[in-house]
Amino acid sequence: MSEETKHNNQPENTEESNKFPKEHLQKRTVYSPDGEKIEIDPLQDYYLQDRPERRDPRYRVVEKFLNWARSESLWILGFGTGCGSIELPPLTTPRFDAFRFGIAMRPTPRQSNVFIISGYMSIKTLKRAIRSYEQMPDPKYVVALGSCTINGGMYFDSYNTINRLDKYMPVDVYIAGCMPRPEALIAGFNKLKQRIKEGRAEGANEYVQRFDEYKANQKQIIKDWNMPDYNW
Amino acid sequence: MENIAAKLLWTFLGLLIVLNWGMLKTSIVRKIVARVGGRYGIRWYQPWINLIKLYGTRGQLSHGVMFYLGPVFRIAGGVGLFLFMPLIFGDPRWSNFAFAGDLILLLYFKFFGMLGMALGAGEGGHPYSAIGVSRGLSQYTTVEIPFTLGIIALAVQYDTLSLTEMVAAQQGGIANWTIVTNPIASAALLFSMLGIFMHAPFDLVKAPNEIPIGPPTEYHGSYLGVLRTNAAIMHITEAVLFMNLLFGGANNWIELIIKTFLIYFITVFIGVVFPRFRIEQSVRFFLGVPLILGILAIILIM
Amino acid sequence: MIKKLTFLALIAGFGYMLWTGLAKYNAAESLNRISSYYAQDGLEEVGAANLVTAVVVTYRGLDTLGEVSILFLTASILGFFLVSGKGPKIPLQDSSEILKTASKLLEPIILLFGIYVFINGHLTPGGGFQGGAILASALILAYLANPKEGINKSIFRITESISGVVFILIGILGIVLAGGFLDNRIIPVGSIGDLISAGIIPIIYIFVGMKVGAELTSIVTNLKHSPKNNVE
Amino acid sequence: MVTPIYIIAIALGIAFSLGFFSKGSKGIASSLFYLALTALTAIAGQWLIAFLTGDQSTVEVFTSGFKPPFSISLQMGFEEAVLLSMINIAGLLGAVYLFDQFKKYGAHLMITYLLLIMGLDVIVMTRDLFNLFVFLEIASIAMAGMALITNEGKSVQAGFKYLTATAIISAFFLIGIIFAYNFGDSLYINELLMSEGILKAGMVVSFLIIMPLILELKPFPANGWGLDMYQATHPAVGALLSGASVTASAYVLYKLAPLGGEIGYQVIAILGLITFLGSNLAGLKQSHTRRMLGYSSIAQTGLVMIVIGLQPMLGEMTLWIAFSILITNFLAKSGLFWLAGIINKDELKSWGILRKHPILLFLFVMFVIALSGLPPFPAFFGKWELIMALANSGNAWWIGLILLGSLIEAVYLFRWVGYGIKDKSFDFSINCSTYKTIPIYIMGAGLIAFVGYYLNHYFGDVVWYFIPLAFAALMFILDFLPAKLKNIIAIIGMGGYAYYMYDHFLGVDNLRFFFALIFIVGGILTLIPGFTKSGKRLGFYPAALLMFSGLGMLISATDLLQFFIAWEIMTIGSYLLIIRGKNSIKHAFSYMLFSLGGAFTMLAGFAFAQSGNPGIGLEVLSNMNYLPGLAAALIAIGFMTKTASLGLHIWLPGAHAEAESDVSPMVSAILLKAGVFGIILLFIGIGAEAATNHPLTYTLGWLGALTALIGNLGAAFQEDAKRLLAWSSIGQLGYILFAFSIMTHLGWLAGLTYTANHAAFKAILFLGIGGVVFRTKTHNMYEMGGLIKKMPLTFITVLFAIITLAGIPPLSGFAGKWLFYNAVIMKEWYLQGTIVFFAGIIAFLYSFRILYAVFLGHLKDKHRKIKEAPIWYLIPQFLLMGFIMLFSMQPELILRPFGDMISAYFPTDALTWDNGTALTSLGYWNGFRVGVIIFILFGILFGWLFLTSRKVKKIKSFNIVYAGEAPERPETTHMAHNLFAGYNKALGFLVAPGITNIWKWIDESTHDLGDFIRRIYTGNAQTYLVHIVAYTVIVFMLINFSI
Amino acid sequence: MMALEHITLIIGSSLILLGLWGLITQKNLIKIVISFTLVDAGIHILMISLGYLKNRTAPIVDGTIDNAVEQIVDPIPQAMVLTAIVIGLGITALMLSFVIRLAKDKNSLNVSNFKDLKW
Repeated sequence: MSEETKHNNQPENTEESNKFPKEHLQKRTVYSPDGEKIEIDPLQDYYLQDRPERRDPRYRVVEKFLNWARSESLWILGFGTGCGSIELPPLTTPRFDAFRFGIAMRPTPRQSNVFIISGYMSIKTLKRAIRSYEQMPDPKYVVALGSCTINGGMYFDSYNTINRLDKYMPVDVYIAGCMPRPEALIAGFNKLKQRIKEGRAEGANEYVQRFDEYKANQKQIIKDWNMPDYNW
Repeated sequence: MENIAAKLLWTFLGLLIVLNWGMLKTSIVRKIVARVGGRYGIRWYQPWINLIKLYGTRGQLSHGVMFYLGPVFRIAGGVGLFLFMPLIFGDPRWSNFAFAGDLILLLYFKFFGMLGMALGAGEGGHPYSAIGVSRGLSQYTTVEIPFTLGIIALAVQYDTLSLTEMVAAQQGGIANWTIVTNPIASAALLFSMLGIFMHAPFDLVKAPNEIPIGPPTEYHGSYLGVLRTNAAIMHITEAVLFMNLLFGGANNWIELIIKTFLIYFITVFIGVVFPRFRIEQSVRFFLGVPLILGILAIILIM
Repeated sequence: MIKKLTFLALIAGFGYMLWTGLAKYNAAESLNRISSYYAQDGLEEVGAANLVTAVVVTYRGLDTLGEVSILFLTASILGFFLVSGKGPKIPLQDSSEILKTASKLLEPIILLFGIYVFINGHLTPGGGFQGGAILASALILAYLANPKEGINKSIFRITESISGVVFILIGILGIVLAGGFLDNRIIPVGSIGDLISAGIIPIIYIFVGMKVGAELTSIVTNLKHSPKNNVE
Repeated sequence: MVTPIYIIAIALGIAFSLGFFSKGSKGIASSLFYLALTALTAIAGQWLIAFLTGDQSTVEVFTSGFKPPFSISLQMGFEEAVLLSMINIAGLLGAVYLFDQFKKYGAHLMITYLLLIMGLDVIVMTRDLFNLFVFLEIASIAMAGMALITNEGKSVQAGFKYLTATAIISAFFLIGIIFAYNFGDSLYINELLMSEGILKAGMVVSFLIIMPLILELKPFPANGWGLDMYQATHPAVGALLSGASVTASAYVLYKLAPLGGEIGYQVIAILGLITFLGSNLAGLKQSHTRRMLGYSSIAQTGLVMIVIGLQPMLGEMTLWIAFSILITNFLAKSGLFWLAGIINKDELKSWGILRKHPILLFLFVMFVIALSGLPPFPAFFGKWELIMALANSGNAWWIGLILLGSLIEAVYLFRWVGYGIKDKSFDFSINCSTYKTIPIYIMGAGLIAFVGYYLNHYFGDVVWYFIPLAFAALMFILDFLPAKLKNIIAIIGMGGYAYYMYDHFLGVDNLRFFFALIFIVGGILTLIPGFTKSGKRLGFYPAALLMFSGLGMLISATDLLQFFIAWEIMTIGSYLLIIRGKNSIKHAFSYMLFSLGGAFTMLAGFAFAQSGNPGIGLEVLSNMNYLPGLAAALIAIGFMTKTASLGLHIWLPGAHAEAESDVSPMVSAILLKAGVFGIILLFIGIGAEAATNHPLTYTLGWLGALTALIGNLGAAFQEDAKRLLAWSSIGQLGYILFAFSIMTHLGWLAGLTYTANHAAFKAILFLGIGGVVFRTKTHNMYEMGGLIKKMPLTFITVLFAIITLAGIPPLSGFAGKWLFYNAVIMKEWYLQGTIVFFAGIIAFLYSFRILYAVFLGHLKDKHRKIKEAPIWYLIPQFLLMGFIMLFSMQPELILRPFGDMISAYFPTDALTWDNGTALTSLGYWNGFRVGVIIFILFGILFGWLFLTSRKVKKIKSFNIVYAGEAPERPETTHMAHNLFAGYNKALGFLVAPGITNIWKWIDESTHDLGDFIRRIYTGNAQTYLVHIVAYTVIVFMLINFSI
Repeated sequence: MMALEHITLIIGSSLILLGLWGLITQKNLIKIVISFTLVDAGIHILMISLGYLKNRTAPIVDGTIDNAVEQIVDPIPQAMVLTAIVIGLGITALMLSFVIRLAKDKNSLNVSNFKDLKW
């Protein structure tokens, strides 16, 4: 990196960036091989800045059929945030065998349609959770596990833990308990299936509709907001 | 013209059968594995549901043209392989387009899908995709050696490169099957089959947990649907290839279904028994015993 | 020690080599073809009583020209080489009184003797080279006697040049007037034994004598004079 | 006619009279001096012209009016006239060059100089032994005197060493003369040579005559004194030593060599060989320019000694060969020494300054090439005749050793050329006075004139053959024009050449026509990107056209000599092209060494092949009598250095990768095919019948297979895009070699298909990647990435090329693979075939890598505004892509003519066509149908995906799932470096640089040997005297006890 | 019985060998030059003695000699010696001048001190 580039990499004089400097997200100037000067704004250049789009359901019958298929093929993105993460693996054991309900684990948000928040959610984790949630393709569903996601549970007065998950993303099913057992989980999945089949699980579209509201909530609690508003 | 239309129709029918048989085979295998583990296992129609769900995904993202075309290449490779593969011996309706090329064509056409897929995954830009591709290609290079040695041995044995003629030569009872007449070449081919199906212990390419399912990390929705469709077709087609090479081909669909299932089940069986190889281990493995078997097969026919 | 032994072996080897040649040597009983020719016909053809002179100046005149050139060459090289050298200046000392006195006495005699030797070169032992060397010894004696006295080099140089050019011209005259380059018969041979005989030989020898004298002197003076005046 | 005696008279007369003008009148003195030199030259020249034009017969000049043996006589024959002209021209030009020194030192120096030239003249002419001694002394004294021009300690030391050494040598000579006179009763050389007395007296007499003459030629190792002269004296003196003095001494040796009889000749030849090898070895490590030139001069002298010594074997060719070597050494060395004087720096690297003086640089390169004995310079013809004659008399060892020595010489010479062309580390400027440059120009012009003379002499009846060469020469002259204009001229010229090829070979010899198509049309296509360059692009077009003309001449060559000349011209041209790259100095050097090594082995092979045949037409390859196996192997090795087969491949990656963007496709796609062409010619020569089970083809088959494996494996592990392609070329050439080695109809068909395909796709790849490199200014793939969005067209062509490379149906690469398998199975080369197949799969590794790392993945910050590759890069790519598509869809159209070509040699119709389907006895393949099926299928499936995927949103580079995190920078996210780490772990040991290390070891140990050898030059004058005495004694003892 | 010519031959050869020995062993530059002159002298003696004929006189024809062919020794070696001496003289002078120059440079006469050029 040339001397000049370094110089130009100094943070912008905005309050935000001064507070949470993250070098690779700051604007920088580089020179093309031909010596042309290029201004890089990583957030603009490397991330799509578009707002999310609402994706309406199709015709009724078709959508119903598809919803049935979706409900019978729940691919989980397990986000092991809290103690709930220990309750997920038993689902695949012979005792509970969630496979028979069409439930399977997927390792990547892109291929999952159920997002499980398994327990208390610290603010730091929330950012990652939002990013993962936004990266899942429509339609997507959120299952919140345990009391902590409902009202903060035993962490209700913690300085770094959120109290209500649905302030930050639309939740389809809450499963109460501290911690809920796998049976409760399966019950929760059944509830979710029911919701999907009824066509009520349009959380993704709700998120789009109330996007500004959600974002405001998110940004209010996440101080070092250094990503685009919507993570495609 | 009628001829072509009929041909297309039969081929399409064959494709449908193979596709659905591939789906069914998946669920049967999963079920068997689950039962071995004491579980109930997935429902038999689960693969179709998954497929419908994937095709019904609402929002799709694309990283670029090549990303979009990757699955198309992949499935073109799979379906193409199917098209050039004679299915049922002695029945021109089910011999597909095998008249366009011989075994060598099949050997090389497999790469069409692989390369396209690798490129599509590459444009996805996910580092894990690249790692997966790198592992896949690395493993594949060595898998192909015993495979080629075996194929050459068979080509010499039957003095032809035409798959149809090879099947023809194996007619007349189990005693005429290659697996009996040329056990060493068959062993080499079966070893390489393990690598071709990429089941455990050779499934590091997909490595579901460390590099989320390898190359298709970024693929979702219809893309994934296309890939899964292809997987169903591919597995059966490849099994048909081995069936034609080693197990006397098939005279009717029932025979084909049974044989392909058994062939596929070999790999499943081995897969549940053995743990996973690291990539350099699998590369070395295929340069070990399978290679020696292959060379032995060649030496025996020389 | 080993080195010395090796050298000794080398010398022994060389000795052996010489011996293999000399062992075959038998003193000849008579002159060979060429020298008998010289002895028989040389007298008439060249007219020099001293056959060696006849051979040196006429038959092998080109060699003589060569050797004159070598002296001339050496003098020239010293002329541009030593005079331009650097180094400590050696202070010149006055010569002893004996040398000074003796040189004054001897110089004319030596000069005269030298002239005698080269003028009679075709008759008696001696010749241009010998005479020239004697001349030079006189001049060098004078120089040694008075080292501080400058010597006028240009005299020597011009003597050299004139003698050389004349030698060449005589040679060319040989082509024009007689049988070939350096042929002595451009003037009548005369009768053997006379001072003025043997064609042009005496004249050549006079110039050779002058030339050799001048050259030897200038060589020695150059050697001596080295640290002085640099060229340019 | 002016008698040559006037040479002496004028020189001496003027020299003597110069004494008049010591200080005052320098003007007159120097005019007289130059007049004298001119007169000498005129006299010599007049005799030369008389001998050349009329039927002037040899004249003997008597001195003092008596006939020899009674007086001294001079002889003026044709040889003498030639040598005198050389010496006097060297003298005159040297004097011009020394103008400032004469001004400084005045008459004394002029005298010395004049006497030196005169002395050398007489040495050549005299027929009297003692006279010879006298004038040898004059010459050596004058030479020692000349050493003093640079009046400093070193040169004085050198002069002293020279003087003592020559004095002792003359003393030996004098002893010899006494003996000779005593036993031979004469001093007249003509009589002595026939004297019986000398024979009777034993060996010592002739030994003492010949040995000092050999010593005068500074034989290795008794030559430290000579080397110091070269190093420390004024360069002009070096030029005289090397040009004039050696010439004269060599001729004397030639004159007197018959004295020694049979044994004498042998001894001279062996001592010459030792000198040639030893001196070249010692020169290897030299970094002082003039000392290195000295080593080279001495080596050349050794070569001349060899020629003189081999006279009984060479017969009437001796003089011609010796002259060829001498004249080249004379012209080139003089020029080089003078150039060294202009540069006036000791280090080889300082020659980089010549970059600022293109004409001098041109001359420099030409001189060095001439010195290395490459065509079309005279020394080459000398060496050619020498080696042919040696082969005809069955002296394989001599050939090997002479070529080895030549190769070693080329090592240091071309290292030097590399510095001259490329090194930029100079920090001084040079002063090119006219009087210093003019002599160099004259020598250069002389060299060119001799090239013309020799070409006319050898090829007077086939002048047309050299028309392309003339065109390349024209480009040298037109080099001042702007690059674009030159490009047009070059393309037009090549077009004309292509038409010529079309006219002459289509239908007559389709195989040749096919290669002409690759060479010439390929050349035109790769020239097109040249339009992107602005400015003059000095040196590019001459080099490129030199290469292409060499390639073209290869095709139209009808005999071995023409073929070899074309080969070397191509090599020189490509060397000059490759060295233009930014960091290519080292790689161009190794390219040149391997090429020369290959060429020399080929030369030896040719020599063996033609031995015992009436002519040297190419048909001798099918009728090899002398060591046929070895000959074929040597020729094959020669070709295989060009195709970079395993073991000889290490030059290729660097050379191809570091060349300029548009040079890489030329050398990779086109140039390599020259080796293939050669191998085909060789195989055709061996003949289909004979070769079927020939051990050579079997070996080559294995070698080809292994080359393919190692080449492709090497490619998989490269980080540098162009290097990757270069390694891939190694692998692909391995396939081709293998395919041709199969020696069946199908094998050759596969080989030709590979050849055509490789030419097309490698050109596309190098052009495509070249375009990328042109834009990104880097070769490293991990520094690229994501360029598909910026260079979509390039991506498409590269993708097509890669699919072809990998042999994936439906593109034409598969045609080659399919034919290949059929051929392999029919030939029963299963194991080799499997290795090649393995190699083919490894090709996927690098195919993917180059596509992925360059075009896919993440776009780097600094490439965000990059443009598509220039249109001039794209045009040829799309044209070639068109060819590939045609070939893919209508393989019959192309494979059928291939089959017809091969039918002349392998008349089996192993491949039949049935309505577009290719049929062999094993299998079948219908390219058109496969293509159609795949394209339709692809369309349908694309439609399927299009239907099922809704509302596709285009997202940006970092919108990837990253375990809840976000990627930081494209550099850290683009997974491209060490992509095949696991594979490397498993199989990387196969491409560990073992072969490179072997060559490195050879290189280093040769250099160490050279370094060890040159330690004998301790710098001590006395040691040198010991050397002389020891040399004499030891040689004497050896002869004495071996008789 | 050792004849005159044999004695001179031995003397000449010995001088040559002695000179050579000096040339390759003596370190002093002046001594090296002297050794060279020794070699030279030896060669001259060798020349003369090889041209000697028994019981004959110098090749100068005066009244006392009537049949020169029978009575004189070979004049040619003598002429050659004359030339050789002068040449030797020239070389010696030049060598000495080099020695002077070298000595001035390094203030030494040891030949091993002048090894600025090597390899």
